[in-house]
Amino acid sequence: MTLTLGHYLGMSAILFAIGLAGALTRRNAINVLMSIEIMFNAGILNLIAAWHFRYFESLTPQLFAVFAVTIAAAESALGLALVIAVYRHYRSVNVEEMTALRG
Amino acid sequence: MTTAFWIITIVTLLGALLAVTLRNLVHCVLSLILFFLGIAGHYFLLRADFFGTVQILIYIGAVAVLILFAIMLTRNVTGEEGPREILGMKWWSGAVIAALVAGVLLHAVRRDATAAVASSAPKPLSVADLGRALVGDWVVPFEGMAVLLTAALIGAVVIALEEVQRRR
Amino acid sequence: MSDHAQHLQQLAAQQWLIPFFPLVAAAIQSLLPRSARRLSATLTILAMGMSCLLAARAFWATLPVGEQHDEVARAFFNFTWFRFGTTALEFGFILDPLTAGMALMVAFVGFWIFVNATGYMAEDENFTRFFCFLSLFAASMLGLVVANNLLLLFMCWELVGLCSYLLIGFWYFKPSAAAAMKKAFITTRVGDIGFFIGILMLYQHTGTLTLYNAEGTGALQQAGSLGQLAGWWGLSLAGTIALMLFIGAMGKSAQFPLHVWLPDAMEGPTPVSALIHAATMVAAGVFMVGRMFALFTANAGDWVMDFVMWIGCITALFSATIAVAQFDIKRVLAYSTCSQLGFMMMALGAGGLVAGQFHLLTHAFFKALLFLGSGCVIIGTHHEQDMRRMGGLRKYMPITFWCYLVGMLALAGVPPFAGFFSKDEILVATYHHNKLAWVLATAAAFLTAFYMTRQMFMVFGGTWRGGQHDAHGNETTGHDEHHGHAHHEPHEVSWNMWLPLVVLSVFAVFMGWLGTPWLAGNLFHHYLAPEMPAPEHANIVVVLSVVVGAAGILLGWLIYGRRPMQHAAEPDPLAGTLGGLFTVLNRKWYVDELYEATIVRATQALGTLFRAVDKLVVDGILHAIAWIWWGVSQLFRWIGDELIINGGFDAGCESVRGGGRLLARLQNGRVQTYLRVMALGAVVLVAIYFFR
Amino acid sequence: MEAVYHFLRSLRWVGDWPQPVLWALAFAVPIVFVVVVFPLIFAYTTLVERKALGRIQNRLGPNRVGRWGILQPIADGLKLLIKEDIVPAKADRVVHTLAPVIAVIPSLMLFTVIPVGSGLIPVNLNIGLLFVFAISTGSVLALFMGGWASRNKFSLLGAMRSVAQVVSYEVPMVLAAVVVVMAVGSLSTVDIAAAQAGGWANVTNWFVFRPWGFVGLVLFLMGAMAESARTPFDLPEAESEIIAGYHTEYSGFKFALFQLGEYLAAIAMAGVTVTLFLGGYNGPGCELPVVGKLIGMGWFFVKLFAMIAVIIWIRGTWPRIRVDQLMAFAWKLMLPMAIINLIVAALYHYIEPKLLAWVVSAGLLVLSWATLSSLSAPPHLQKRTYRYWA
Amino acid sequence: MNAPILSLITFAPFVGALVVLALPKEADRAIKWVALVSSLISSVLAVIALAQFDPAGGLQFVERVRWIPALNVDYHLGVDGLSMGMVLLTALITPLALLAHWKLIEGVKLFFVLFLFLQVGMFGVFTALNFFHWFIFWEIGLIPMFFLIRIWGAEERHYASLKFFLYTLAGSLGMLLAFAFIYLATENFDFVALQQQAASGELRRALGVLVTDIERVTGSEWDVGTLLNVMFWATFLGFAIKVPIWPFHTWLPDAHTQAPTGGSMVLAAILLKMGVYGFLRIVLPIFPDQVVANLTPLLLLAVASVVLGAFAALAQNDFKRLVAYSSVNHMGYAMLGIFAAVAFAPDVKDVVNEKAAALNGAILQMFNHGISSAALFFLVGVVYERTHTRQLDEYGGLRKVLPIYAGVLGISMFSSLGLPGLNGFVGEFLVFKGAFPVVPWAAMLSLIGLVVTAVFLLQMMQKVCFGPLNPRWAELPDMTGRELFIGAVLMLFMFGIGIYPQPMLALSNDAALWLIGMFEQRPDAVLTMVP
Repeated sequence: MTLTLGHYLGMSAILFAIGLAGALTRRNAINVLMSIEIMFNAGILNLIAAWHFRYFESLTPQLFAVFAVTIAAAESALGLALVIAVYRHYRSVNVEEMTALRG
Repeated sequence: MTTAFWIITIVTLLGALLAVTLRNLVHCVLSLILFFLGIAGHYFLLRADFFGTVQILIYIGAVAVLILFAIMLTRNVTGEEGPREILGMKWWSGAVIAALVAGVLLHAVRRDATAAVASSAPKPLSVADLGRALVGDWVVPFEGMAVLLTAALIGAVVIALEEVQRRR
Repeated sequence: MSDHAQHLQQLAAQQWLIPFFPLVAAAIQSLLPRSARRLSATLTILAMGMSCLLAARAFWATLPVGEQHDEVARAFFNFTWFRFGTTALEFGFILDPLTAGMALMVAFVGFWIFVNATGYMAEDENFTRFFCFLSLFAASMLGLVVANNLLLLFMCWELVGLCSYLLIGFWYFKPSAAAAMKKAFITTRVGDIGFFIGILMLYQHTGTLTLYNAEGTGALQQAGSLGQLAGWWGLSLAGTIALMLFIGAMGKSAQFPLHVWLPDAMEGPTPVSALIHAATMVAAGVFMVGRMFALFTANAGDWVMDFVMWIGCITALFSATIAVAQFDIKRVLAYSTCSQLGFMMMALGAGGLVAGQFHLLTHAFFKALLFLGSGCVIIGTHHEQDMRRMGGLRKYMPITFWCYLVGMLALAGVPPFAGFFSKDEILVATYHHNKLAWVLATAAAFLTAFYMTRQMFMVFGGTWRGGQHDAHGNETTGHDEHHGHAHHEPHEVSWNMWLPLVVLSVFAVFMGWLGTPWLAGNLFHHYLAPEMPAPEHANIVVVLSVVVGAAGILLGWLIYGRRPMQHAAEPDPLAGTLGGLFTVLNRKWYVDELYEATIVRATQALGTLFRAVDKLVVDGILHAIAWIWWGVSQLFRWIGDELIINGGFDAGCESVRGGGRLLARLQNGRVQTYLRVMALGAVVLVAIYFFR
Repeated sequence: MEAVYHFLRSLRWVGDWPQPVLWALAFAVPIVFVVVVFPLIFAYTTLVERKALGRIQNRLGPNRVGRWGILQPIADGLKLLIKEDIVPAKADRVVHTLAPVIAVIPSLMLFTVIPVGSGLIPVNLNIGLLFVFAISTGSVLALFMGGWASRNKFSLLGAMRSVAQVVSYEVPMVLAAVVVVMAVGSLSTVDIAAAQAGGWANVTNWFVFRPWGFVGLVLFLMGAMAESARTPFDLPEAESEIIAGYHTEYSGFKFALFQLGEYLAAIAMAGVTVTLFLGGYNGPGCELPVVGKLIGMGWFFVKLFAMIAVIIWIRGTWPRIRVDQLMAFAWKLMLPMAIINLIVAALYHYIEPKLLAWVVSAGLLVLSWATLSSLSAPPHLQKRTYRYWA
Repeated sequence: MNAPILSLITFAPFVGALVVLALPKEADRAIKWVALVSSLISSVLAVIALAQFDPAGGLQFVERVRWIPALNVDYHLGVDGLSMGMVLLTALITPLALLAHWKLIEGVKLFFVLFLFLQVGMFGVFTALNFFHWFIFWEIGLIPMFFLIRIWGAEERHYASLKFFLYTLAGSLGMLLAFAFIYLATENFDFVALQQQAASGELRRALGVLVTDIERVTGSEWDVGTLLNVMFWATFLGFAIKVPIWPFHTWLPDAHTQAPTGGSMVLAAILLKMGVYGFLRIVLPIFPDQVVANLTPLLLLAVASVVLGAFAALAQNDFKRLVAYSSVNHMGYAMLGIFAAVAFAPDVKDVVNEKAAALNGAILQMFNHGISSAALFFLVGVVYERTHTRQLDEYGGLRKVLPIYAGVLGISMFSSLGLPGLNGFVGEFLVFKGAFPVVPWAAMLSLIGLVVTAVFLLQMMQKVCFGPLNPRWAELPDMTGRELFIGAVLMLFMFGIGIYPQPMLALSNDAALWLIGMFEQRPDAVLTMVP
């Protein structure tokens, strides 16, 4: 069967879901960040797939992807830095315990 | 072409799943790296080799290492985590929601006509015109990215550094 | 104007000099430090001497010798004090026989009293202050005498009251002295209110207070017209004013209802008593009545003259009775002054202006003599004032004894002495006026003679009873004189104390002849009030008075002279005979207690009442208002805030808080919850998008 | 790889085989070349290194095995193959075994983009240089996995240090390479190499002769040596401090693989240096039509060996530097130098008379090097203070 | 000198206050000297003004500046016979009060600033001719006094200062309301203008117009007569509290007992006079008919304050309360004088001079009481500083220890008693001379007050100076040079006015005649209203 954008979209949807599941269920902050990283990649994959299948003549998706990747990288860097800082303060990275900003 | 797609998809999905479900944190990271490789593979498959390399360079090179560092710094050297620590309190609700989202997205994909487009083997994009575009009409977001990255750099340093000063 | 009148006018213009000298002396002394004793004494005496000379000069000019012997020599000098509205208030000085005589008497007697005072106060540390007050007193007395304006007279009148206040309270550390000075001032002040009303009425109706002025519009000159106008209580206007003025005089001259302060005034040093409470101040009342005599006699129909007479008579008799039962040497003399003043007032009341004034003059001399004598006795016996602990002083103090004897005889009315003639004149005047008053007066004369002899014998007769505690052991008043040497013998006083005695006794003897009708038809009458008809003579009165005087002396000798008291603790022989009455008399008919119980207690009560009114009623109302105000605000707070606003508001808040709490549970700080909610939200949106 | 494919098609007796077969063959040739040639070079590099170190330290290197110790590498290889492969008890078996594999793969992959000759490049990626850097990060991963998996404090610490070192030096290295990319305008290694052709005997055009080129070379070389933990920067395996760093717990074949990976990385980096700065296969006579390719390949290998010699030479002479000096040197000296170099290179391109440009850029670079070194150099090497002495 | 001398006088202390504010807190000496100098400047200016003051000239040194055009309010200053005396009194007493606090230690800066503000307020009140800024100064006078009592007062100062403040404030509110009505009716606040309008009946007509408007708007039934009456009583209340007149006087004893020496000196000497001056300047000219109509109750109140004040004083055992009540008593005389001056008594011979005597007497009484009460309060302060007690019973025989003090106290006491030869007598005599023919019953009753005044003052004298020496005070230091100087200055005035009051009377005579004249030729219509 020929490869269609649908495949990629489906695949990235599944990846996204897995990432979301990870983010929601895992207790360890780093796991959560990893899951978020997965969701990010699913998104960017989508972009490139879209570029590849429909909009290959324009540069925008690629550029968009570049920017997305940069942001993802920056976000994860900061996320981890935060986790480290929180860890120093809380002595644990268990997401459920980080409830200081409670309402 | 499609078989490569499926192999790589399986690898990616496996990586993602393992990353989410493994108990040992470091194993999760490694499976994550596998996942990243899978994604890079997809990029190469989609003829976006620049992105492939970028994916490898950034994710595997930087992010994965970063996560490993994070793990090391959070004293969880062994990476061991009991079942109790792995899953959150109401983990099942998370899984259900994820499934729901997946269902909705897949449904959307299925309904979307454009999704049926087949691959059209576009010529690989040259990095040069990407570069020219970046500093051409996309210079503002580019500079924005520069600022974002510097800010992130400084932020990360400050957050991490702060602890050192206080301890002394 | 004849040159004599011009001379008189010139003298009148210089009348103000007489009070001026003592005033200056007083001013200087008030600034002197305590140590300048000698300087202040000389200053005072010099000043008094000067004013005495001036008074004599003025007196000489008014003597009815030479060609104008028949009309009254009167000259006055008026000047404006201050202007208000369109009119002005004038002050003035007058020179006429009454003023001249009085001024000379005051100056002369004052002079000698000052001399005595230097001795009496020798060892007192506030010497300068004493003499300052004395000269201030002299100045104000002389001012009073020479005043031609009723207001100036009133001002000096009050100043004199002030000086008596200061002098009575000279030994202020004695509580009794402090109380006495206050009492004196307040009682005289009560009298002065009447005086003040009189002045106001006079001012209102005559438009001026100047007694005599060139245009003849002076207050006294309008007395006649005032007589016609209707006043209060059935009296003519002049009568009412006269009555009011007399009330002032009663206060000052210690007449019956207002006499209480005089005996207590004895707290002051004896020269003070002599000067103020014998010779001058108390006489001011009589002088003032004499001065305003025109008002008193303006309307024959007024009963004011009788009123004066009766007051005088009652005072005379009443105080004479008290004097009999007194033990303190000075209190006896004080009451005798009271009764003599009663006599003078009675004389004036009876129309005998001349008799009254003459008695005033003579009384001044011999009463001053007696007081100074008692002063010498007190100093001699080292501040012993209780007669029961004296006795036998004849041997120790011969000069004092003889002068005292002269004074006593003059007072008792023994013929050759001054007292006899002046008292006789009064009795005659009273006899013509009102027989009953005359009888009472004679009785008073008898009592006077009696208590004077009693005093003579108790003080000078018998043996020295000093140094023993008297019957009931209470410590006598005055200095704490137990200087350790209880049995110290009394001694004669120094020269500067007994010399004035001698001088005064000389006058006490010869003064009488001036006013006697027998010698050239009462020279004094001719001098003072030539225009008034000389009283026809009543020999029976004279004879009776001599008999009465002799009887008094005899009775005194009988009781006290024959068997003089041996021991201080012995009861007074008279007490035995009179029994309860004696103590009543001794206790001054309980008048003080009466006043205390009534008026003083009443004022205090009123005071507390009005203070209570202030505190409770007014403040009460105030606090009530404040409380109501607070209550209203509370009410509003309670209804307004509690029920409506707070209630409604709280309910509202509650619901909001409830919602808030619900949401808060969602906001539990766990990142994953947020993520779940977001995801759900997205799903729902997309579902909507699809299945819309 | 296309060139090989075309070459094969041009061979008569092979040319007409079915296209997939040819295609596969075309694939196979470079792979075999890479997998065979460079490991061999590795083997002998170890030998040469030990001999050269010996000479430098005035002693003979291994000369027992074979004529001049020629067979020493094979002996070592055999020894390692036979030795018992110990896996620490608590080690994480999977990761422990996987680590050496991952160490080797990236090193090998590096060679795919190095143009051995003109047209002779296993895979001509137009983002070649980027691929190099991407892959080199892979080695970082291996280090870490090795260190962590062996559950040994020292190895973990060693791994951490080496990772930190690699990451810190990667940045200046990339920037140094970027200078070349900027000059050439393309990421592909083939273009870079081609750009250095020409000039007098194909030499003067090498980038190394340009001021920014020379500085680039020095920085890139230092970066590369840090990358593969060579001498001045071989802190991770510093015997005196933490035994053998991340591969302490490895023995036998896994250790060999690690060594292989390390050395291959070093060689690959040398190759890249050659391509970037020393004109790759360019050399006198390489432009000749057919034989030029061979001459080019020859020049390439000559330069490669020269670079390896330099590396070994440096290993012999330079002392090991301390961790903080290491870090400071990277961030305070190399990074700013690289950036300045970048700027100067840009300046160089815009100044018209090349000679003037050369002089100006040279002056600037010398000046900046002087200031930076004076700034970052520690005031003076403090005497070591020992705690117990205080 | 045509310079705006009145404004200079009023605001010289204000400038002084600012300078003091600028000084550092610790520079006690500097603060005190600056305050004293600035206060003295205004005094000197007042004396200069006096030198040029021509008594017969009616309003002098008039300054009129457009201030708030919208409200038709202008800054209108002027001095005539009535207020000149008061300006002099303020100029004399305030420096002395400042001098009395020369040895103050705590809170020096604030104290002197407040005092200078107080002086500004006082000058303002006496020189103002426009209700607007008159009222402002009236309140300015209040506030520093409140703080003086509250901070430097004795034990229950809070109660006293609050009571003082609220009481006076409440009173002045009524007055403010009345003037609001007047403003609504006549569109202007100026006393002079209002006085003319009141005299010509124009004020009544304008109020009539206002009433009709109000009726039209609110539909309620209003009557001009009652409105005027209510306004009169409201203004009366404002001033009655300040004077104080009998029922409204309870704040005075409390305020005095708690106020510091200088404060109570100024309070008694000047603040009370503001009330009486208020009658002269505002109530009489603007509500002539109402005053005449309600004369009997007014007289009754005046007599009440004389008699009841005296009796209440008799029963006091606190030195300062006694003197405070004596102030109530003396102010009663002044009010008696004023009301007598406006009473309607056609049958009295030469009534104009009688009334002139009464009014002059009242004005002189204000001045005299200022002098004698300031002296008495100062002396109370002197003894309080030494013995820290104000209970009369605890004193005794101080004369032995403090001879000079006893002398000064004696003279001040007699001056306040009204002994002839001192200033008190002249004022009282004139008041009684004027009041007696015009309102005999009131004068007679007040005479009782005269006696009782003598009684309680002598009682005080006896308790304090005479009698046995209380051993506790055996070694009290006598009056210092500074204190004696203050006493001497006041005594100088006592003797001066006592002996030759002509200059003082000349000052107020013409103004008094003018005021009386205004009442004499009332149009007959009004006269019929007399009950």
